[in-house]
Amino acid sequence: MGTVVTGAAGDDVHVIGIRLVEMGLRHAGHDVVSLGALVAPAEFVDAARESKADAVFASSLNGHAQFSLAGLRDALVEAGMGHVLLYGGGQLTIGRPPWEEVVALFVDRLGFDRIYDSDVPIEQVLSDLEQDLALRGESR
Amino acid sequence: MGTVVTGAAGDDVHVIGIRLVEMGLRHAGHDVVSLGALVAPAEFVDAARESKADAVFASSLNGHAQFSLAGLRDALVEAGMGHVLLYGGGQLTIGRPPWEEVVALFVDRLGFDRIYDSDVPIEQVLSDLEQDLALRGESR
Amino acid sequence: MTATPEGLSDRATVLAQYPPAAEQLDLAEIADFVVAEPAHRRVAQVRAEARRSGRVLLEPLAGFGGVKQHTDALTVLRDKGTADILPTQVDSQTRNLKFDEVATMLAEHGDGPLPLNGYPIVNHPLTVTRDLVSTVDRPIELRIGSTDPRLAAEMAFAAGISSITAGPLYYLVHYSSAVTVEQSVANWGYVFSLASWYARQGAPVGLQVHGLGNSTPFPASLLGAGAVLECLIAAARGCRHFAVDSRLMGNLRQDVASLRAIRDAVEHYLAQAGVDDAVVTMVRKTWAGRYPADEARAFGLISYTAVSGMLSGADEFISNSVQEGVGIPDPEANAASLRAIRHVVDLLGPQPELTREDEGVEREYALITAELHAIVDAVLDLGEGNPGRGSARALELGVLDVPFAASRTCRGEVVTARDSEGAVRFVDFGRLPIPDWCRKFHSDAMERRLARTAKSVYDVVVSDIFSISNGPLVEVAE
Amino acid sequence: MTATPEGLSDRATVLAQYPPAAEQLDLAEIADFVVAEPAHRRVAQVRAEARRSGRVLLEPLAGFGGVKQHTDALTVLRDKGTADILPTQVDSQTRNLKFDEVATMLAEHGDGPLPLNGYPIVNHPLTVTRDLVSTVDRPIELRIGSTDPRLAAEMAFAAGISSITAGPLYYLVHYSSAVTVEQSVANWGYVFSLASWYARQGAPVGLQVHGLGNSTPFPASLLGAGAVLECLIAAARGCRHFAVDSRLMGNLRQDVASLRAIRDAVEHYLAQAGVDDAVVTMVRKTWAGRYPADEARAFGLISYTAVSGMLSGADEFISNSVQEGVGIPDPEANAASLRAIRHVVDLLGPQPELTREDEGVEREYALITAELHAIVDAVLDLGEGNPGRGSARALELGVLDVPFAASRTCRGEVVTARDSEGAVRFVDFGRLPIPDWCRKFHSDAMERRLARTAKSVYDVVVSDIFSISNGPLVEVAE
Ligand code: B12
Ligand code: B12
Repeated sequence: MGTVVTGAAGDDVHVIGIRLVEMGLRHAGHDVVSLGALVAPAEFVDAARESKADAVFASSLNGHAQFSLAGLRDALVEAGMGHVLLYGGGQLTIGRPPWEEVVALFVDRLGFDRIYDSDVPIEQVLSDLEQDLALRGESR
Repeated sequence: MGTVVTGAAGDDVHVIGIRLVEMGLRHAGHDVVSLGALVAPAEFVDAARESKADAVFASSLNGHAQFSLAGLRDALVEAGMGHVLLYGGGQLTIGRPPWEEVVALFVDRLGFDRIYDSDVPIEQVLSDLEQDLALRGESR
Repeated sequence: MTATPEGLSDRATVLAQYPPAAEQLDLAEIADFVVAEPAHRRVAQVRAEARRSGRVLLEPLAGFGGVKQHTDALTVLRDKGTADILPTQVDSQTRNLKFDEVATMLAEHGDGPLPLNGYPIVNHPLTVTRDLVSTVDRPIELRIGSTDPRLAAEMAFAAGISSITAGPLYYLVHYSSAVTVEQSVANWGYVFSLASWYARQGAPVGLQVHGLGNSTPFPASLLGAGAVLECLIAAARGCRHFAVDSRLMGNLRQDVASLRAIRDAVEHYLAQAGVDDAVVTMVRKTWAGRYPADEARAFGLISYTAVSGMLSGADEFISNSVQEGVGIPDPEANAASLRAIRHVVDLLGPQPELTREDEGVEREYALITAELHAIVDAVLDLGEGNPGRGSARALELGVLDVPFAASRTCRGEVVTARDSEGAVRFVDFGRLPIPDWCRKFHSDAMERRLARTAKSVYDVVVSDIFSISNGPLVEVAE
Repeated sequence: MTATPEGLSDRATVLAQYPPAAEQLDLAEIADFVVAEPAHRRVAQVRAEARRSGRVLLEPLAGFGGVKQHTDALTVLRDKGTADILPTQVDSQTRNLKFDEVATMLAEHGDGPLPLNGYPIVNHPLTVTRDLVSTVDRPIELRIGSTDPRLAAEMAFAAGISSITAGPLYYLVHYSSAVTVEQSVANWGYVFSLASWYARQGAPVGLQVHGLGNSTPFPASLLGAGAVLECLIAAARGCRHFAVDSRLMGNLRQDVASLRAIRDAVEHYLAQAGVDDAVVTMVRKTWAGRYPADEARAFGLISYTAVSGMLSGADEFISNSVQEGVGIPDPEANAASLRAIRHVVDLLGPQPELTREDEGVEREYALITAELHAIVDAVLDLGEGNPGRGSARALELGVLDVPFAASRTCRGEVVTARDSEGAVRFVDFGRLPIPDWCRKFHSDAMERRLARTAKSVYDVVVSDIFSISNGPLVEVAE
């Protein structure tokens, strides 16, 4: 079980989805540091450092994700938290472009470990996290 | 005021529209010879001859108009009733092609005097008929 | 071939209508085939089960000439339309028994799309239609607007198509011109006997009963009277599976009452005829008259139908598409129309129907029931208990009558319109045996409507035919 | 400039937020301008008149950054959407007072489309927005999810935009994180005083009051308590035109009761506060939570909303588009969505609402009313009659509480779900002062639901958030 920092990024107030994810995380036995709405990159980083988090779950629905999540991985690296798992979800784009494009942007370029479409079942996220945490445990 | 033969042409059973037109014709003082549904060209011609009709109103909605109304003008001419006004209405085509095409087919090629879209107000038909009848009256 | 089964003494004549079809119709082989058909493809069974479980069924309308085109369309409706029952609408040539013309067309076009407005069930080989049935793997209903559907029914049932729209009065009145009631009842009687033969083999065939409704504001009592009579005619030949139409007319309370009243009346008269093993399910058909040319408005209209049906306790919807006002719908749009309805069905699924405690519903129910019974009783009297004979006499005398009929058997003296709440009312009762208190109710309601408008009765009658398509159920700026 | 009007003592501070805007805001000039604006563009007037005449109003949601793009969108919604009131949604930058950033963007993009999610009302010149108003020539409502809408309101009203979505509690709870109740109430108080100033000039500004609802299954009592409190806060500053939201939650009877109960409660508490000249109209907002990604299903959903609103006696619909589940809708799809609703409105227009004689409606009405009064009375007690102060204390203590709030002022202890008929129920009352008999009702209803499913409460709560979007209001295969 790990510690996860959660929040809706940047100027985003859509919190319902990430709160459901939080409920799922707690249910599965993880510790959750919930930052709520309108979370700036620095706040994610600070909370991750303070809580010695294993993962940061950043949510974005309002279409601004590519701006509001842009510096997050770098900021984590700078703060010496480069190893933290970074997951993104919600509606990461305006409209619904092909999923490969979304992955290319957020995973390949912005350094997310995993991103999710809004149709993802929470169980899927939980099992991915478990796997990733296990892998990290082994590799450390 | 004139005598009008009405009917739904060929294999068409859609009679509601033409019955409304009949109601309008009677209301305006015309005599109506109503043939109802499934009327073959010969039936139109016979009725027109017998009633010394001024006009034939042929309706078609089921998309077969271009077949079921094809020989009507010629049959009228052959029967010595070439002078009869020939109006068509309903949904003369399958789908909704540009109106010019419909006119080209039914007026230019099949010899209709006037054809109408299904949105036509009955008043419009009545006033057109009155005008056409008046013109014929003068020219005879 | 086995001995001619009960009620099918005309079979040789029917088969002679098109020998190439007849050759494929061996009752012994058919009996083996249909019993082996899986139950989930039997319309009657699926309807009965849905009624028990509460699942609401959807059926679209569709029919294409070419086998591939038709199969593809049904596949889209199945996969993208959440359709529970699939339709196979028959083309006009087949309905008019012009099998040779169809054969010529088939010879010319081969496998491609055909210039036919439906599936030529008699001309396509039996094996081809059997393949269709097993490929789409859903219960299929034959939809056939005809007064002589006998050979088509033979071919359809033998292929595993397990239900048919029926029809002795409905198709006579709205799809024929010079045919007599007796002819139509006899032809349909043949189909009903054929359906019973299948039931005896263990593969019951369903009937989707239309009633008398047309595509203008139509009184539910008259609609239901037709349905009762058609059910009685079919039941006398042994049919037991009735999916009865109660079509949308627009006023919610009246439409809720209508479905209930018709269901109760059909059950009442079947019981009175000694039939105690019938399965009656109720269909709400979407508005059957002129549609908005605008798809968005049509979405509103069919979704409204779905709400009305769910609040009525409908077991099934049979739906036009949102392209109805424009032309033959493409299968994708047809499927989308079903999904809109499905969404409403889903939302209202767990919610109880509108109760009769609603004053308006209660009043309409009483009115419809009284009128319907008065009409049916009068028809049965005229036929001395025989519903077919009674209907023939009744149409002649105007005891049954329909406005805007295609058939010359109808007097066409009845006139209808909407009252100020959009409920359908009689403006002229013609010779219908409507009880006095009901007459007064209709007249009073229409008086109130007319008092509010400067229009003539004629203009009101005309404009009400367009109202559902235009939007305002009762014109606002009167 | 004239002396600072009542309630606007902070005006200098507000204007200092963005001097280039402030320069254009001369109250004397504005007074002349707005009085000369034609009445048919005044939202408050149009709403009051519609309530009298029975015409049901439609308003879509839309907001684009560029003037031309926004004007074009509103024109489409006007001409093709039958919209009576047009929206102008403000972008996020403006809501967060980042006017300099917007200025940079405007300088870069000129007249073209802007990468903003709404219309930057503060940055576009006053004359430009005035042109917009006169070009579209319809009443316009500013839609602004912000806890500091002061300068935006100044610019909007001065341009002839005659209504604003309000907000002191709603926008605090759902659109902010660290803002205090006091701040939000004070900022919105300024807007209400400004609106009253306009009323005194003879050009009343309307308020579209949200209440507390969120985008999950949300209890109508809590929604309505928020609306009452927001109306009281605004009324204390002199506002008199309230279009109050009663949003769709899915269960028809509950939604019918909800609209009535909220209307009655708002009128009751306004009267109790001595306000006897208010105009209260009721809005049914379409479902505000997750939408189906499928437009066809979304057509079903919004059409269902229209039926529910009409049966509730709604005066107006504010509607999401059928593309809500996908992304920012294009204006054509937005207009089509309105036409679907309009068609339903047309059909149900002449039909009476669902009467309270319906047992289910009656029961829900009593329940909502009792809970709503209990909550509002407790809040007013905490504020010693001051609804703003009371709300602040109440949120702190959990006497007002909302699940899934964005704001940290909410305790978030309340949990809700659906009962087996899809009606919204409390699963956890948190610290809400809900009367005992109501608690028992909710608990019993949820017990019945949970008895029918193998799921945990947690799973039920989660799945109910998705149910309207998926279809089945209550999951079927439990
Ligand atoms: C509810 C809602 C709101 C509410 C939000 C309330 C709140 N405080 O949470 C309100 C009304 C406040 C709102 C406001 C706005 N909204 Co909004 N809103 C929605 C709506 C209808 C549903 C969102 C929702 O709650 N879904 C339900 C939850 C449970 O699902 P979810 O969020 O997708 O989360 C699930 C998964 O995605 C996943 N998940 C989510 N986050 C994460 C993160 C991680 C790490 C992981 C692993 C998984 C995960 O888990 C969840 C559980 O399954 C959507 C449309 C839609 N989708 O139907 C629009 C939508 C998201 N909103 C939109 C917009 C534009 C706005 C506004 C800017 C509108 C405006 N101009 O005023 C404002 C401003 C918001 C802001 N500043 O951020 C747009 C976004 C456009 C785009 N992306 O292309 C949408 C798509 C609507 C539209 N079609 O225009 N909105
Ligand atoms: C009601 C209806 C039926 C009823 C007809 C009842 C009856 N006996 O009249 C029934 C259910 C029987 C029926 C059957 C069929 N129908 Co149909 N039907 C309709 C529907 C819904 C409305 C037609 C109507 O009554 N409109 C109301 C009247 C008042 O309007 P109107 O007819 O247009 O008439 C007005 C004007 O056009 C004008 N007018 C009409 N005729 C004339 C003539 C003259 C000379 C003048 C001056 C004016 C004029 O005046 C009238 C008053 O304003 C339309 C779809 C739609 N439009 O919404 C489909 C429609 C016409 N039907 C169609 C089809 C295909 C059929 C079937 C073949 C379906 C099938 N496969 O089973 C069958 C068979 C019919 C046959 N053999 O002819 C198609 C036609 C396709 C096309 N043209 O592209 C349509 C468009 C539906 C669709 N989208 O597929 N149908």
